[in-house]
Amino acid sequence: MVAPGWYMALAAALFLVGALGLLIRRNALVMFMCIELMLNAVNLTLVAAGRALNDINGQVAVFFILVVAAAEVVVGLAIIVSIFRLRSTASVDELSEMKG
Amino acid sequence: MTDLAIDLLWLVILLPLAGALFLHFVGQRLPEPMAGLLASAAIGLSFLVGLVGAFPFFQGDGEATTILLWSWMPAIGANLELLWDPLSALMTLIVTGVGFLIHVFAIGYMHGDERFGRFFVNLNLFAASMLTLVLAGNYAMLFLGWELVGLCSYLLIGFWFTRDSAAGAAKKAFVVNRIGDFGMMVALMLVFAAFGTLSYAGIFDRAGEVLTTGVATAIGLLFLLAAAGKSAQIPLYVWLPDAMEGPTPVSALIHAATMVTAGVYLVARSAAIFELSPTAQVTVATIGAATALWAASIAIAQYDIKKVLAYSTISQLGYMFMAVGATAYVAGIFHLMTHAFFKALLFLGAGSVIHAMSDEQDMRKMGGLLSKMPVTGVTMGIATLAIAGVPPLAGFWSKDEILGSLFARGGWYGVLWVVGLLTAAMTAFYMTRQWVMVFWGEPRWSEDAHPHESPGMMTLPLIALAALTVVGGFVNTPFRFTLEHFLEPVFEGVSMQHPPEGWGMFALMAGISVFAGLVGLAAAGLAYRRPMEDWAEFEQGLQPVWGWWEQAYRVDDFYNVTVVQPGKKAAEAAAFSVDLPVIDGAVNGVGRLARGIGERVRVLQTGQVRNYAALLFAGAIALVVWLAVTGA
Amino acid sequence: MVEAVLFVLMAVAALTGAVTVVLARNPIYSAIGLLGTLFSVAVIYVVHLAHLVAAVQVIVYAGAVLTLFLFVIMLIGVDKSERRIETLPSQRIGVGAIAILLIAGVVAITVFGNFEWVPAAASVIDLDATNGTVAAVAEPMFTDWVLAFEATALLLTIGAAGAVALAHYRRRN
Amino acid sequence: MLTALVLMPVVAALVVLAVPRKRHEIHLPLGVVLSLAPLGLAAYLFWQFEPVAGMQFVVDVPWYEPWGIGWRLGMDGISMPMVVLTALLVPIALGASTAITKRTREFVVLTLLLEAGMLGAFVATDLFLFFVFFEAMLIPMYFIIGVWGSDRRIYAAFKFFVYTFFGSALMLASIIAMAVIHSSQTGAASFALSDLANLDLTMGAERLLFAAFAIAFAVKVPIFPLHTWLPDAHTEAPTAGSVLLAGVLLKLGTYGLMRFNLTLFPQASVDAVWIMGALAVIGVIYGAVVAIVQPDLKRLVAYSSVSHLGFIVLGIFALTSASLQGAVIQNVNHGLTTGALFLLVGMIYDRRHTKAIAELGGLQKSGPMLAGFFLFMTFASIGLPGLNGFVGEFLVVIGSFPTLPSLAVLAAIGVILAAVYLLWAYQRVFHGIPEGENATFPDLTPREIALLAPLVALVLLIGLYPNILLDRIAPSTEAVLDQVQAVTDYEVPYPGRLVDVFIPGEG
Repeated sequence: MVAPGWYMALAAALFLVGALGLLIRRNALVMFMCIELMLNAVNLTLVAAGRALNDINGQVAVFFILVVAAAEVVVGLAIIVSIFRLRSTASVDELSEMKG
Repeated sequence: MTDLAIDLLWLVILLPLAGALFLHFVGQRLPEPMAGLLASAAIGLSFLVGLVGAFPFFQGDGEATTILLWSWMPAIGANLELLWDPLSALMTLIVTGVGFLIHVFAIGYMHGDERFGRFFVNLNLFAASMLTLVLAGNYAMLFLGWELVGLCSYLLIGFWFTRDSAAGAAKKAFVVNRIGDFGMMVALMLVFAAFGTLSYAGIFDRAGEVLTTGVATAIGLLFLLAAAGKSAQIPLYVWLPDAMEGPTPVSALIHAATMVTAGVYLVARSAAIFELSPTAQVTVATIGAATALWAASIAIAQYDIKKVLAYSTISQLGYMFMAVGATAYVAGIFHLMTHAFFKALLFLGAGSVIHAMSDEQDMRKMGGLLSKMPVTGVTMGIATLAIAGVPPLAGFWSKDEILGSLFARGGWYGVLWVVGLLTAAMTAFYMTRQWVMVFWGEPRWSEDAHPHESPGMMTLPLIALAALTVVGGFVNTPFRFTLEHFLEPVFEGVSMQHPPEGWGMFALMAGISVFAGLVGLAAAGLAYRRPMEDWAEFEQGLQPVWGWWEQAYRVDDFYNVTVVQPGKKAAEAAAFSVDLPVIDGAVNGVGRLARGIGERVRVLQTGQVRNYAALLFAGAIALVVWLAVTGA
Repeated sequence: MVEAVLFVLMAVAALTGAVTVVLARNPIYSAIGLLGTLFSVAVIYVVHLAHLVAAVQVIVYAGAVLTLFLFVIMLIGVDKSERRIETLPSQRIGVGAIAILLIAGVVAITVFGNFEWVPAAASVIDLDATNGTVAAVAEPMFTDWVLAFEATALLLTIGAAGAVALAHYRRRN
Repeated sequence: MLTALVLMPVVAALVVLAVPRKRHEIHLPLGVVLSLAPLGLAAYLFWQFEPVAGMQFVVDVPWYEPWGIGWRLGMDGISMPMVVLTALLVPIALGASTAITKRTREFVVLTLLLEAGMLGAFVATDLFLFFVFFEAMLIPMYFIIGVWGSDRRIYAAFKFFVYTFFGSALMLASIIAMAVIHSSQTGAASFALSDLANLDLTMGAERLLFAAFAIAFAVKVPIFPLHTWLPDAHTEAPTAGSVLLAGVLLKLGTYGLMRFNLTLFPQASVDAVWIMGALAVIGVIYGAVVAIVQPDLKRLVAYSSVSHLGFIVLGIFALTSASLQGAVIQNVNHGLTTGALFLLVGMIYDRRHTKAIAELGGLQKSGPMLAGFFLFMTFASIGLPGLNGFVGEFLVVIGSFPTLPSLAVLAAIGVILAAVYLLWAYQRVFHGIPEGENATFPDLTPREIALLAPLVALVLLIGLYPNILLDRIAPSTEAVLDQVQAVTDYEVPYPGRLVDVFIPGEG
């Protein structure tokens, strides 16, 4: 029987990789995927904790996170597509008109 | 009849005030002499009311009454109330009497001036405020009159305001008076703090047990400062010579007869307070003596006919201060009265000379006018003799009584007596010098000048004043001290200084003072009879001293350098190098600081999404660490 | 025992997927890497008897979201590889530092950590089979969390409408 | 009754708002006529006002019960003079703004709203309500300066608003603190002045609250270091703005000090007598000295206000009968004289379009009437006896001697400086021979004389017969003094109290 701590550790690692990816990569799409990774990591911790505490709500929460993730991806990609049409680049660095 | 007059006493003030208001609103459109006549009638009437009201005091059985008009500032015991006692009665008669004559003279003198009506408004307003001062029943009302008189002198000195020198002189007069008023205000603070009220009734009879000598001295000295401001004594006399910018009747009324005597009246009225502090009395007397000598020396070297009289007034006022300083109150008031007569006469005479010489004031362009202006010449001659102290004229009796009192008091006052004598000689000298330069010797007029005797309207007052100068002296001769008995009730609580008793001493005193007068008289007469060149080099002979005297020891420049310029620089410093940059700067600084911080924070908005992500992440980590550490 | 083996396998798979997502030069490869991670996580859900979640994970996530990603990558053109130069030098250093810090943290926790955060970690209660089924999950969702449920529904509709509005290509002449 | 007084200007504003924008010629006259109504009511209230301590015409309607905020109004000897002054100055100020051409409707509406705010602030006896009116006044004033001012108006308006706002923020904090303390001590929260007056505060709390209130009012008065907004606000404001700003808004600070600082924090006030007195006297001297060299006539009058209000603050914190009465009556006097001076400067500006003293000269020759009025008001402002300035300043100076002797003497110096800067300005502007445009200087029109006449009459009336106001003020100021003496161990030194002042009549 694997202790839930391990699953937590795995989730933490996944989250870490996702975060670093987000900071390093410049392509908007890849950044999105990294965000998905981070969300998955969170889901994993929730499910592991749910099982450890024998509480079903862990899994219910996962659903809500899924919904949010889906909505976020949809809107994000729409934005990227429209920006791409204007700028023909997906690299985040050029898109800095919102400079303070 | 008399108690009716006393009940209607407030008419004395109301009449000239009503005259002033009426002329102000209606008078402008009146044909020329009407306004003058109306004004003179107003002050003449108030003289009559005062005269009738004063009858009981003449018979010696009247007693001081207080007439309450309405309560003004009850919180400090200040009501608009009139105090009618021999002293205020005498002062009222002098002010209204001499004032009336000067009003009449002014009708002639101001002939043709386009602001004729306006002049008489101010003149009547002045009379009203001087009467308020004299009749006041408490120090607050006295202060009311005190400042209103200053206002009227400001208006009248600056009457021909288009002349910058006149405007400047008016401002200077008011500001210097204001410095004196500051002294008065502080004195009144002390009085209120000590007595809890400013009303005479509440002060004089309780002065003894309430005041310590220290406080009394302080009040006395502050009153002296106020009096110095108003009566042009040593520190604050600089405004009077400049006040000659005003029309001559103004100089006669305000700067000779009435306003400048307010200081003497103040000291006399507050005798009960001065009684408690010998030091204050000595200071008053010393300041008086110093001023007398100082002004007399300057007067000797003046060429402007009015300047000589101005410095002479300052000198004579010094005499009065010597008298009241030596507690010879009656002698001081007596000299005040006689001085009002002959100094007003001198000024009006000078006015008629100037009028005749079409506004020429430099004596070096006059001479030999006696033949052209006999009445003016004779009347001014009488006045000159009077002021020089030649017996039987008024000046002799009053000045002799002062000198006698000083001598009798002995000690330091003896020194002042010597100064008094010296000043008497100098007075005789410069007055005779003036008379001789103007009326005697060969004429030195410029071609277009054609002097003629002034019209009746002007010479009549001269004659009247000359008569008063001759008769005035007998009011208080050592044989029948009528004025003494007249003023008795006012000063009964206070010790008074009298000249030495007995015939022998009187003869000795009179002899010495007359001798001093004659010496001065003769010297000036001999020196200035000869043609101009002779006495010109006589004056050069005394050159270093003569130069100082002529420029009045350059006191004005001294004040300018020590007070006016630094004051202006301090003001400019305060306004332009402190107020604007420092305080205003501090306020704007706060604004700039906020913008500065905003500037720096803006750098963080790089527009790079990944920076924001990094910041976000760093924040998250910090939060987690903090939670872990605090074990929340 | 099987669970341990499965856990190790799945962990390795997930991590390699994650790393490929981050380091792949070509977005397609990172998409595939993400797919790998998703599947391995789904397996773990099954291990945790969270069958519904696993199913949804695979269908919604892998199916819908990932295909959407691939679709957009294709639309944008796969050969848009990023230029190698790093525009924000400071970014790299910063991230490197954070990375080291975090790894150290995770390692420290797993090795020393006694998981006092997870109170009942020690005793692993055996979930009964029905737990992960649809009914067990649905029951709390429609009772306690109904408000959240409706909110997410609203969120989705707005997301959809928004996406259409954003991407609508008005033919400008 | 008081509610009607406060709401009347608001109704008037609405009526003026109803008038269409393009009918310029109607707005101003209508505004003046409508503002006469509050004046009439204020005069009636003045006539009805009995000279006795305590609040009269009290209105007490609960507004928001849980926090104890009520529509509480009341008027006593300290606020009554200010209400009458406000009601008087507004029609005069409106009457004097014929030079305003753009957006006259908004101008009249804003002025009327300003009047409502001012009246409200003076009669509010509920701290929260007072704060509402205190802030409500700022907005119209900001626009009046900001929109209709002269060249640097935006800067001046902004500075004025933020400066005062900063002060009042402090006050709001302390008002709320008071309410909270009150609720903790007595269960129910309340903002009523009467309730908050008998709170027992710890020494530290009382000092802190006193300081907060004092700073808020010091900005308004203004007291020495916080005065730099005044010259800018005055120079840039239009005539009506300056008249109301100087005539009424500044007095709110002194009124506030008296109404709130003295009654709510007696012990702290007694301790602060020296500090506030010293600041006041610095204000007197500094204001006067700086005024001497001001190149601009309006700035000169503005700095003179700083100097005159220093007297009022000295009077308040000297805590004697005479000085308190002097302070209250000087509030009114300063309103009249400085209001009139600003009117006159406005009239000069309307004719010559310049406020710089250097460009003016010899106006007495070409405009004797205006010169006459200006001289009259200059002397009233200097404090010439017989006019109103003297009554106030003399009472303050003489009254504050028993408690603050050295400060009273220093304040008396202000009297000299006042003469210096005002007369020097008068000489440069009016004396001498007019040349160039000064020569063709048109004299006063009957309209302008009609505006100045009531002020001149009042100045003379208060100068010669101040009892018409002093009788009504005295009971209230005595009440304040009694309250201070009752609560603290402060003993007013000997001649300070009215009762032991020697009245000759009764011996």
